[in-house]
Amino acid sequence: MKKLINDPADVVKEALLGIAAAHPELRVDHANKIIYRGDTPKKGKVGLISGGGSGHEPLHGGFVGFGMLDAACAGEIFTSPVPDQMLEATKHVDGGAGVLHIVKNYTGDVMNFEMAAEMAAAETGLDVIAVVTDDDVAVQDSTWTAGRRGVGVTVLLEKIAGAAAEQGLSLKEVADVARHVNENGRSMGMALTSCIVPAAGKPTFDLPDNEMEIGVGIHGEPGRRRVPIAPAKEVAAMLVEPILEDMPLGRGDSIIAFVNGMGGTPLIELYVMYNEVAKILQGRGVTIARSLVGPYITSLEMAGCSVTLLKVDDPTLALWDAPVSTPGLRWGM
Amino acid sequence: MKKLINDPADVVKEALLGIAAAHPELRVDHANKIIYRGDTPKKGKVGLISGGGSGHEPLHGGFVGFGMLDAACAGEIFTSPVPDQMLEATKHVDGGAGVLHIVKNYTGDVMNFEMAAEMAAAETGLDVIAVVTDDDVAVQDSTWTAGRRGVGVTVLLEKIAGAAAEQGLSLKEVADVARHVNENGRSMGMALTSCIVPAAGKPTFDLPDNEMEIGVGIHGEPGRRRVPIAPAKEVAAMLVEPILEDMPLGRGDSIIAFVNGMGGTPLIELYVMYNEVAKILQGRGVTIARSLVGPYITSLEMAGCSVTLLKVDDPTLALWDAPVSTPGLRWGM
Amino acid sequence: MSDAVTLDGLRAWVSEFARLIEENRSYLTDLDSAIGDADHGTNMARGMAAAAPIASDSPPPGTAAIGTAKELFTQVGMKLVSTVGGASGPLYGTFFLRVGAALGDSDTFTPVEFAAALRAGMAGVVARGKAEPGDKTMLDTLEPALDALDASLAAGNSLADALADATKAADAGRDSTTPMLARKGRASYLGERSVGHQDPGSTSSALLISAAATALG
Amino acid sequence: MSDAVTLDGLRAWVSEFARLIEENRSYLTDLDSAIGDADHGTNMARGMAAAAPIASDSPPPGTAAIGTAKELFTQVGMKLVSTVGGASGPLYGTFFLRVGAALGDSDTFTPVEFAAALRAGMAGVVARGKAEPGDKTMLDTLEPALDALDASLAAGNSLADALADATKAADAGRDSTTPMLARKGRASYLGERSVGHQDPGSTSSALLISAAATALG
Ligand SMILES: Nc1ncnc2c1ncn2[C@@H]1O[C@H](COP(=O)(O)OP(=O)(O)O)[C@@H](O)[C@H]1O
Ligand SMILES: Nc1ncnc2c1ncn2[C@@H]1O[C@H](COP(=O)(O)OP(=O)(O)O)[C@@H](O)[C@H]1O
Ligand SMILES: [Mg+2]
Ligand SMILES: [Mg+2]
Ligand SMILES: [Mg+2]
Ligand SMILES: [Mg+2]
Repeated sequence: MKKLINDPADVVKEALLGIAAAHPELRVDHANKIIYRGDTPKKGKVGLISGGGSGHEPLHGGFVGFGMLDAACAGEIFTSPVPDQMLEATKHVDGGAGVLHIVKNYTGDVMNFEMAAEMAAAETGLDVIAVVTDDDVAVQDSTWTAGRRGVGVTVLLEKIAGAAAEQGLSLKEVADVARHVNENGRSMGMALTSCIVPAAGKPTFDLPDNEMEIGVGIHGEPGRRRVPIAPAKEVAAMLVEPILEDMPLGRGDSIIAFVNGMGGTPLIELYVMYNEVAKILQGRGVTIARSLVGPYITSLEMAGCSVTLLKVDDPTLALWDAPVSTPGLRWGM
Repeated sequence: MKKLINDPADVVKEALLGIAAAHPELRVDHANKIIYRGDTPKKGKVGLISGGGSGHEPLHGGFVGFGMLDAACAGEIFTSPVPDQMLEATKHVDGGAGVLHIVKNYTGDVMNFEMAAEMAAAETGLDVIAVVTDDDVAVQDSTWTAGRRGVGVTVLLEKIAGAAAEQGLSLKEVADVARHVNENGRSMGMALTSCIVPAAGKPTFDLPDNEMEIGVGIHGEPGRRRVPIAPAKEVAAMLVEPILEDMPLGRGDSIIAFVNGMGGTPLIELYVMYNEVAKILQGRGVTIARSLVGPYITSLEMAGCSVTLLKVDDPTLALWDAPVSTPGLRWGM
Repeated sequence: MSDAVTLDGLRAWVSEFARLIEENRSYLTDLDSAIGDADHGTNMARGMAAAAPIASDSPPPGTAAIGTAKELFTQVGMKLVSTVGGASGPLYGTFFLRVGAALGDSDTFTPVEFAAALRAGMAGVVARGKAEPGDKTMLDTLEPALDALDASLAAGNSLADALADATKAADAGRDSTTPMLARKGRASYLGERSVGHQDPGSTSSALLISAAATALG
Repeated sequence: MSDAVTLDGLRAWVSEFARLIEENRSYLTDLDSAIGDADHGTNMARGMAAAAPIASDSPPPGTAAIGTAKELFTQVGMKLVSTVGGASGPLYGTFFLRVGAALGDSDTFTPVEFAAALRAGMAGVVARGKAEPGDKTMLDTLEPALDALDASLAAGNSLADALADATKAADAGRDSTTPMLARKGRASYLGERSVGHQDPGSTSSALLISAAATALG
């Protein structure tokens, strides 16, 4: 295992120290592994918290700041944070307008956030609504499974719901905005290599030099199928087609197109991928209203990418364009 | 070779298509492989152009925009662009106040920019000043060598000189600001793995699983020495100490601390590294005025990082803080 | 009356479970690599390392006095909830919380009371995780194990024998997950590709039953 | 008079150099991997593939009429400058530009005129790159090769024999770079670690001389 770390058990703790040192505008509660906006709680604003296993940086901690999250709870690598963290963050960010929990749909995340919400209700009577993202079309959606994973849409949702909260919308309204985003977004990912969980010390899966995994998640889970490596053009089709099968897009539709790097893939390749994705969409007459290209929801050092397409209306686009100031996404201020 | 590309010969061309599609605010001259600000030339503003081999993204193309570069010339992977590109860009961005060439100190880059400047002088009589960055302390500096490489400082210089140009300073003044930055900045890099040049199709160097290269550049050049892999804390010392030997820093000194990812190293590791770097500097009483953590000057998919320390005075800091709006760096607008 | 389950026995159960988890840490993580995210061993080891001291002779500062099973398991369960994370944290945490609640404010129990408490724990896992036997989860170990325990006690066997039977059933339950198609948890994302791999959670649950047999049998 | 260097011979030299570069493309890149950035073969092949058509019987549209050596090499040199990039683009480009300028507006040359033009080309490389023999660059091939060419011609040998001598000297010069410590170009960053590796540019320069021997000898 080749990593720029010290003891594998200390990775999350030390990364949080680094985040705190690099971003004095944030406040980090190291005991509870929570990253806060410097100015939270904001009176009258709905508090937004998210969290999840670490190893997906900049998600979630890098999205804390004006116009996005009030707090992010960092779990161990690929392990959902514990209810105590979300309870603490919830109490802390409440400015009197209630708190939205943004939860990626994984059994562990959902259960830990649920327990936190139960505790919050019992202890404080605070208004909490949880919105669960489940945008990964690689996973069969059925009542008989754990459902689809929450992946790339989470980034876009945190931005858009964050803007809605910043504009003073109520908890119910912010939650509706968030659900609207989740319903209109779909993602699909792929990996060229496995990641290495530091505590495990070896690749989660073995992938021969001439094969790739299509439909991977962001935890080094193997994908739905393994196929021979292929040119970017074909990879783009393998990612975009299943999305379009699930959420047809065509002339008249406007989208945010998001090509995400998995952590080990450099920007130049992501732009090559973006070009292919844009060509497919333009070929269908879809309008790309905005785009995002870069490593925003990663899987440690995994090489690969994911594509997220979010169908947008004008109000959603206005929320996307609204000012945001976080380590990971910043514009308008 | 596992990469998200099509034909290796088309990587740069297709990445530029992707950049153009993803960033409609930029204008891309595909024939000449030049990325322009949408609003260049700006009358009365000194034009800033840079360029270099591709494979270092977001450098340079991702730093084109308000408050930074007016144009970036993209060479083939790791190959300096040709004089025709710089000549074309120079003519194009001149708003009547002259043009600054920002050149990383590599034999090829220097010669190609020199030829472009000679052609520009012959063809147009335009005022051109070239500032060469040479901040890499891994390289022995002597009149008998090609001198130090230009690495991380280039990113900071493009931002700071770009702000100076935006504020209306003259070509000579902007060049002075740029030289001031270069003189006060030092860098040192390391690699855990080699990169793979697409046209070469195999790793530039072989690195056993238990070794790393200290003092690498950003082209997959092997480093100064190969040592056993070590904890982040020791790696940080191996990078920061040579910088401090070359440019002593202590109580009273204020710096921008920049921990850069080489392309294949995820953000969580960069924050672990940043924590170690900050500890060393704080231990010496150095004030970290600003910080930058992320992959800003990369070497394809190479895993590793570099540390750049830039000693700053108040005017330089004010230029750093000034608004910037590029795909790679954005704040204040 | 030698079949009584005492507070000391319950403490020993927790300690033995912690020991087995640590011993099988890499194994559990390897199993989770194949159909999950390579953290089950790390998660459980982190949690049990934090929880085991509560059950020791000299609990760490901050531990509330432990005179009853409920006091023991509430603290063990809460500690797991707040240190494990992931899917297994709430599930094992809830299990112990429910076991504690079922045993209540006493310090000695009959085998049947103990078995009923385990069943309450399992019901907690079902309530929290909404899985069923056959979904390729810890339940595929727990349900057959507790059925065997009940049956063996009902047949008049000693607690030791009944727990030995439960362990056998737990191990068989664990093994039964290999051919299953996962329908819950992270392994469910793999669809058909989950078939042929043993479930990590069912494996740690088999250690839980085996620890009971060692400590209480 | 059979020793005359004709425009057709010069065209053939360019074509043969292009062929050798393409043939040795991976080899040059491999050499550059060891002490550089793994692109010398790709760079030279891209450039010579673009320049070779200019020297062919049917030059591509856009090529200015070629009736003189200067017209030939100006266009070849400019094409290299505008397609190769890196260190080798300006250096090989300048080399051919200077060779063309030295040969001037004529189409037939004596061996001595040709040798003098090569020397002018090498002077251009020195002017542009400021390297000296011993720095582990193309100059370590070019200088001994041109010295041998001059000496052999001065000794009264035919152009063919003199170019054969030059090729031998070029190859020896190329080989002499292996033990050298690089003081110019990218390899200089390696310091002591550059020792023991053959310089890629000196290798492509040996192909340049060998191409002349084949085409003109
Ligand atoms: N809904 C569920 N009900 C019961 N057990 C479950 C459920 N989901 C997952 N599990 C168990 O949890 C185990 C995985 O635990 P762990 O790896 O620690 O968490 P995570 O999946 O969050 O990484 C699985 O092997 C499975 O036995
Ligand atoms: N200053 C110089 N003078 C002469 N030749 C040089 C000089 N610098 C580099 N070279 C030659 O250029 C070769 C490298 O060319 P190439 O790999 O194409 O360019 P780059 O180093 O820019 O990647 C070296 O092997 C060396 O022979
Ligand atoms: Mg997990
Ligand atoms: Mg090069
Ligand atoms: Mg797991
Ligand atoms: Mg090279």
